[in-house]
Amino acid sequence: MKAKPIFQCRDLKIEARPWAQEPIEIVKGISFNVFPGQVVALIGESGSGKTTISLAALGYTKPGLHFSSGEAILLEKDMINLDYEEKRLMRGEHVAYLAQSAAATFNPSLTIGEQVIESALLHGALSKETAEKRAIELYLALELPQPYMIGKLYPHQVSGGQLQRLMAAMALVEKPSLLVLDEPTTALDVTTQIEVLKAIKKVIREEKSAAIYVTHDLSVVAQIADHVVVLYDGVIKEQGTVEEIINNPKHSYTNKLMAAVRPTPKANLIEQSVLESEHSNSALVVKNISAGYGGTNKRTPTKLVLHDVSFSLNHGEVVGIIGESGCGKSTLARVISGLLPASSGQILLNEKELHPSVKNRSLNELQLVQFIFQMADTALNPRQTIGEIIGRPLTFYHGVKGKKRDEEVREIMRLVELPDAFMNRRPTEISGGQKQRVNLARGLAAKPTLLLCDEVTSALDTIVGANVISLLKKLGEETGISFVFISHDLSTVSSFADKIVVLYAGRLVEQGTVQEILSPPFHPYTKLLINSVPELRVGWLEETLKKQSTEVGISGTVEMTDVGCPFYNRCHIKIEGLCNTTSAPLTSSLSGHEIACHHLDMALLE
Amino acid sequence: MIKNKYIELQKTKLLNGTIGRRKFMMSVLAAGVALPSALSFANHAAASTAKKGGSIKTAFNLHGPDDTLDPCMLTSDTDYARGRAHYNSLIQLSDDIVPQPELASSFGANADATEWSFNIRKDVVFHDGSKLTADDVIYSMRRHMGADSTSVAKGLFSVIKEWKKVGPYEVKAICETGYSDLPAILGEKHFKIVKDGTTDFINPVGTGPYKLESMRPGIGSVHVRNEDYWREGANFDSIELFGITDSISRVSALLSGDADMIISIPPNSLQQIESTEGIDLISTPSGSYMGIGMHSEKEYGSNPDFVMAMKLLQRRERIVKTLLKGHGTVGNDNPINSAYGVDFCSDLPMNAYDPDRAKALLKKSGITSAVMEAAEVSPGAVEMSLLLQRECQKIGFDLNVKKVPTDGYWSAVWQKTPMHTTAWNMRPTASIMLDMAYHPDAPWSDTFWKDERMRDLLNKVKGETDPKNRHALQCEMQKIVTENAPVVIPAHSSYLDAKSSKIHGVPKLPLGALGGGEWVEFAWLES
Amino acid sequence: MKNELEKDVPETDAYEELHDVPAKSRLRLSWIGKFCLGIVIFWIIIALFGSYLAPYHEAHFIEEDLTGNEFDDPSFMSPTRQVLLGTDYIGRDVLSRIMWGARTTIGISFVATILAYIVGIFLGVTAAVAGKWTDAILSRSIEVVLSFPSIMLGLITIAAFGSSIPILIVLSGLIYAASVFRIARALSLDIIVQDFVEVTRARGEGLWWIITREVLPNIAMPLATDFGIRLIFIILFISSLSFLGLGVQPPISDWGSMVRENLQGLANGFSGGAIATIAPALAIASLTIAINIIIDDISAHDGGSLSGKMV
Amino acid sequence: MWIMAARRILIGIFLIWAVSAFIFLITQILPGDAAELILGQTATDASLEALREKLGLNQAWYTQYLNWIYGLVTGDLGVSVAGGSTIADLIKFRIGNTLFVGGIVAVISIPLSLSLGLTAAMMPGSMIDRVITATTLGLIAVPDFFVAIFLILILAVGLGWFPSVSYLRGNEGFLKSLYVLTLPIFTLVLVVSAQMTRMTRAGILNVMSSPYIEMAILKGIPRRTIILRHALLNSIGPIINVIALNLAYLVSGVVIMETIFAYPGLAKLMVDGVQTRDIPLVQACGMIFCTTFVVLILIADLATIVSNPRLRHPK
Repeated sequence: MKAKPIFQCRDLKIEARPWAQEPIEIVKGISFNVFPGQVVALIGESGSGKTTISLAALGYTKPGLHFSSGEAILLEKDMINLDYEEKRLMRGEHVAYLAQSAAATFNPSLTIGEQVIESALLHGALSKETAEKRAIELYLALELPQPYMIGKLYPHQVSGGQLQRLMAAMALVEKPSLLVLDEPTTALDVTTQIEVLKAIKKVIREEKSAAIYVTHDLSVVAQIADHVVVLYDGVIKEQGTVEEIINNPKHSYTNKLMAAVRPTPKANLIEQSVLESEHSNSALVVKNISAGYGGTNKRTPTKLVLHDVSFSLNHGEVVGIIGESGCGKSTLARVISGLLPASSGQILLNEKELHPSVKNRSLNELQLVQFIFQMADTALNPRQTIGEIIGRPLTFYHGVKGKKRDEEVREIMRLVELPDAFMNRRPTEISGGQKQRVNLARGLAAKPTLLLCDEVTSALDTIVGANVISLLKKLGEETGISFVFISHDLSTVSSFADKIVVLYAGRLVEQGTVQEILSPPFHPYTKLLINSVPELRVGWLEETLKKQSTEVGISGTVEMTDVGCPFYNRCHIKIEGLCNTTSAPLTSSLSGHEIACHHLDMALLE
Repeated sequence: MIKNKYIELQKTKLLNGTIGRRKFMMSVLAAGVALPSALSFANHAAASTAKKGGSIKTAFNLHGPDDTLDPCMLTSDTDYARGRAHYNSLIQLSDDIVPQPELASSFGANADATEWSFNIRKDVVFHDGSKLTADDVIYSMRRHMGADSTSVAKGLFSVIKEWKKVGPYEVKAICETGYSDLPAILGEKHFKIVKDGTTDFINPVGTGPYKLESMRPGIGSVHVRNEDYWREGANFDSIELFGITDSISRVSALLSGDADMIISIPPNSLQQIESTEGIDLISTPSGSYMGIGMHSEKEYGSNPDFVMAMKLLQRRERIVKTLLKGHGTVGNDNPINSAYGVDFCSDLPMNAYDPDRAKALLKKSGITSAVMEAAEVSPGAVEMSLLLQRECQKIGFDLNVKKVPTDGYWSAVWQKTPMHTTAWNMRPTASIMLDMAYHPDAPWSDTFWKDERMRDLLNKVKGETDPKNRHALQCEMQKIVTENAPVVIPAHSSYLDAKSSKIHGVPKLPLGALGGGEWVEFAWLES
Repeated sequence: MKNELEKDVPETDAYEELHDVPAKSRLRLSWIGKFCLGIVIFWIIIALFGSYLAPYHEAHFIEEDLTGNEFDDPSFMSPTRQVLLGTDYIGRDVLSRIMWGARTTIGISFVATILAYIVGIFLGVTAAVAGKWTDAILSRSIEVVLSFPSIMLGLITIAAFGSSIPILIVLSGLIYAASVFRIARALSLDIIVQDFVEVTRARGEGLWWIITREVLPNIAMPLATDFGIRLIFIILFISSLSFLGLGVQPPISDWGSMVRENLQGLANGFSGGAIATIAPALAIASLTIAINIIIDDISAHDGGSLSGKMV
Repeated sequence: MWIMAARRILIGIFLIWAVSAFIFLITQILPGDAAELILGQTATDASLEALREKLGLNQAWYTQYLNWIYGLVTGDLGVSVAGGSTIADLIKFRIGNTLFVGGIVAVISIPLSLSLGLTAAMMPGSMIDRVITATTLGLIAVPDFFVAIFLILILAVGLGWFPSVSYLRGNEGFLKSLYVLTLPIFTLVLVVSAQMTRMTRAGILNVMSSPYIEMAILKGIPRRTIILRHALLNSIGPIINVIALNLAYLVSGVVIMETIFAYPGLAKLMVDGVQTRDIPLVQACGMIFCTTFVVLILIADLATIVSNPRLRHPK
């Protein structure tokens, strides 16, 4: 690896110059190299400056930020001090950028094909025909469906995962020597994440280009990176080969990062916190719920999302609802909270039936169920102070006002580990994790018996997410509140929930205690989910891809079939003629562990 | 033949200028003698050097969808000019408002002027070739009479009982009382002769000096010379009449040559016109006036102290100098002024500006504040009210001036509110003017002011033919109006028009813009 | 590759969570912005105290010069020590009328804009929040009002009710309430779909709480910047009405009608009183341009634009 | 996409009906009536009654409304109460003039403002941008009649290059009428382009902060293509909307220009109609203005729907 490095970053400093105020240094002297064929991972939490540094390779800074000193040499050219025209020629041809959310970076008014070959044509590197041929080659390499036709579609006509891979194709058309990937898989489901990682790794190897991979997820780093740079607050805490960093990290911050990565869901690893519920009746019962969107002619919505889902939850228990995006888990939460009235089925809270729509529920019923939203940024009104946000439920439900209310608010804030000083701050003035705590505190202020948490940790960094989960556990024990915890991340759910419900295409495929779910017999989809969670060891990706069950599962996409088992097209043990014709029966074991599959035999055990 | 010698005597006095034209005509008229038509054009001496040819564009101030060629419905100066171009009347008024023969070759009245007979010219042809006969005249005149007539000038014929056809070319008008002013009235713009039976006035037939080429209401009309016109008038090949409502644009149009003549110039753009060579100002002193009317049965008009105070607060010279830029004459609250010539009683005492006496009168009147409506009924009318308001402010009296739009003014505000602005165009004779506005039961009285003395004076003057007596009656009437009528008349304004210097021969008849519309037939273009 | 360790940084255990959102920079106006703010404040002072500061009463006719002898024609006099900006078409002091006029012009437009905002926001937010049918009815009827040319609407209302200051205020207020309605509705629709409104709905909050505490505070800022533009449109609308003789009626002075009354002065050239129409026109222009620049400064400031990155 | 378009057209038709009711309503509040206006000073009760009868002004209001609607549908716009000629003739010539001027102004000002707006957006803060913003600001800030009079005094009265008054008899050739109309066209182009340039610049700038523009920069796309392709395509909606609003202004809002240039357009006809209480004329003009506005906005909405691929190709 003694060849000359493609990209050298020497003592790079970048600062923010807010309007007529003192400049604030964001990147404080960074040096690292990227050698041909090498993937260098920049890892660190949000605010560590990893994205800003990666953009230096293109000589670009986000609005408001400016290079203050240092060099970013790409193929012997210092990208920082080139003038705009020279930078423009380098970009696209020698270095390409893949943004985090592909949906936002594709121009909604142009076809995908046009945008993919656009920079190649404008740089005059390729003629129109060769560029199109090149693009189709890349679509095939990235295993995109209908490679010859996808170029003619518009961005809103393809899924998130496909867009991510199309962006990779767009970057690779001109065979750049350096790829800059900014958290390409963070917003994706576990299964789609493997697809994208596989495709990117293959393409980098085949095109012999180097890459800078920016992420906050160590397990992903373990699969894709050769060299790792650990960043905190604009400074390199530690850097080295991926084996050194993963297997024996030296710096305390790297250890902290490692600890925050939850162990992959293995049945025996988790001590089973069996909680004997004192009173026999269940906190929440969901019976044969079906719901959907669109006009409701004769009460059946035009687009049905949930099909006949039932489960129950005892007091103080936590039920985890898991499934890929689009499987209807958020819809289920909205049905329970009454925001989306179910078209059929019932919801019982403390044995009393709740009216489907929130409009006709009594104040008391509303108070008992609180909904915690995923994106804390949009769930808190930017114009109200934290004190007002948390205090409102107290006044609304319990009529608490004035001094007494402030007192109770401070108490709740202590409960969620927020400093009292935050009382009169606005949501825009605190960090992501703190916002989620305020979100939680608002729910608690109503003193509910049931908290619906919809993906509360997916938008947070690893460490911050881990802290929020431990907080939820503490709250559960202290207040006896029961939780419905919705997430697409199996490892988070299995570390926190008592029971798990697995949804696929709006149907219940498996439910049971965490112990039962994580140990055979598995429903094939549950097995696929478990296998798709990346482990914190190098080479896990190659191993998993070799396993036949995961391989098949990844390539298919979720299809809404009315007849037969919805997982039919991605199941590696599907029975032709049966699985695709009749819907899978729900068999339940003595302890209530249910699996919806035609196989009742050993096939589910391996 | 005493009458002929009498006429010869008067004619010699006329020629050597001892008596004005007017006096001559009145005296001859009184003698009930039909006048030979040749005499009528003595004052258009310049007519003989007129050149034919060329076409001109004249811009008026008002036009709109209500532009019409129906003589009964003519309302704006644009309408009057079109009427003058397209039709003829029985009588025509010369510059000093003396009735002259037009379609009526000769006319005369009986002793007490209750019957007037008119002989119609025999050589007149309509534009469509048909000959003019008495039937056309009778039909045209009857359109202004009767309950369901919608003619705007119906009031002027209220005294006439009937129009009778005497012969194929002779008609007679029979009136209830003596009507010495009938010839002058027939010179008014509305009494045009149309073809017998015409009802559709979109493309009517007339006898006038120009034929209608095209007419678009609210836009403009084009008239071409009527080659077989019964007298030699009509000097232009064609004339184009259209409206430019905005006064500044109208003036700019003249200066930039888009219009050859324009009417009704606002006083404050005189400087621009006088400073441009190739453009002549036409300022025609006239009897029209602007003033303030106070309803005699309402609180202000019925209080003589208040009325006199208002008269004493008028800055009459200031109004003429600043608002009319000198193009007008100081008014003495008398509707009649020097433009009426001999009828004007010039020796009446002037209601001069006397703020102290006005203040005392206002205190005596017991009225502490007043409200008046002001509309731009004639140039400077609103500013005159503002001047009055300022004067009242100076002596501590609160006069609130409410400006109201001119459209709908004559129906919604005039004659209805206690105190408002008013304006009158000049009438052919002083007695018509007084009869219309100050007769006790005149329908158009500004103030419904009732004075019995006026009633019998007006009746007397109608029948009076002796000039000296007429003058005495006029003076008495004007004295009564000046002292008692609840009307304030600070100034009489002249007609302000402008033309390019290449146009000559514009008559001076003070009854309307551009010589009362007479330019149509007599003006000519220097090639 | 040696494993480089950071030596100088002390080993701290608690890594306090970093703050990803760049520090919000306080609102600062460029020097042009400050200058324009000065102009606006100047005019507001004149609007409030103009009538006391003005050398003459707005309706006072300048009749004699300082030494007492009368002018023969005091109209369109060019500026002298006695009349700093000359006199208007019938001899009133232009400077005093501008100072008195400031109160009318700015006063009317300001009150009308506030009226437009109260009506516009109330209807706009209700349309956005109250649901499909009310939204359809309100939007359609507002579109009907918008489709009628505003000058004609003004003409007909004034012809019907006469032209007094309250009528001018209500007229321009309601006409421009239609466009405020559209903006307020669009802004509210964006807020309604936000999660924090969804949460209040899940909690069972009433419509009144959602409008006053959730929607209004969030649409206040964008509406504030729009307020300036609306004010300018109303000032120009009233001066157009004045052009047709329907605006503010004499003797009250107002910039729009002053430009109209003295337009003839422009034709007479500088010696002939052109200043009498240019001065009020400059007054209108200075106020509207100043407000415009301040708004551009504010809106350009809070939206970070990429176009700077292409240079 | 077609359902959305069809729905939008239906709304448009409903609007046109609603507008007719609105116009009929507000023309009823005009005090006094044509008869009073015509007879004016010389009106007496008897003659007023006779004229009202003749003009059919004293029928019940709903019969008047139904006759009017029936007339509208069958194209018979009725007879001008004041002048007696049919409204159709009155309008025919004038609508030709308004569309003639409006058309030319649009043809000049739309490309002009788009290019000015684009150049200003392309180089924000540059000299050109500052000049364009300053001039457009200046033109918007001053009442339009001031601009008009200013131009007349310089170009017509001062230099005498163009006629200050656009009086057309209708039979002049294209070039002659173009020459006669130079001043009103020049003023309107200035006034209308100022608005559209500012809106185009604002429309593009606010699209400029979206992520796909940042991606285009990072892909090394030249600045011109970024603006013309990426930014313009996405800001088509607001730009088309402002063009529609300005075209509507060119038809109904230019009453002041028509007064100053004594130019026989439709707007001035309506003003005269109101002043002579010629209700059928006012109603007819009102309908034309409102229908033009509704149709223009409809076209703008349809264009935005078509230009947005998300609606053109639903998922």
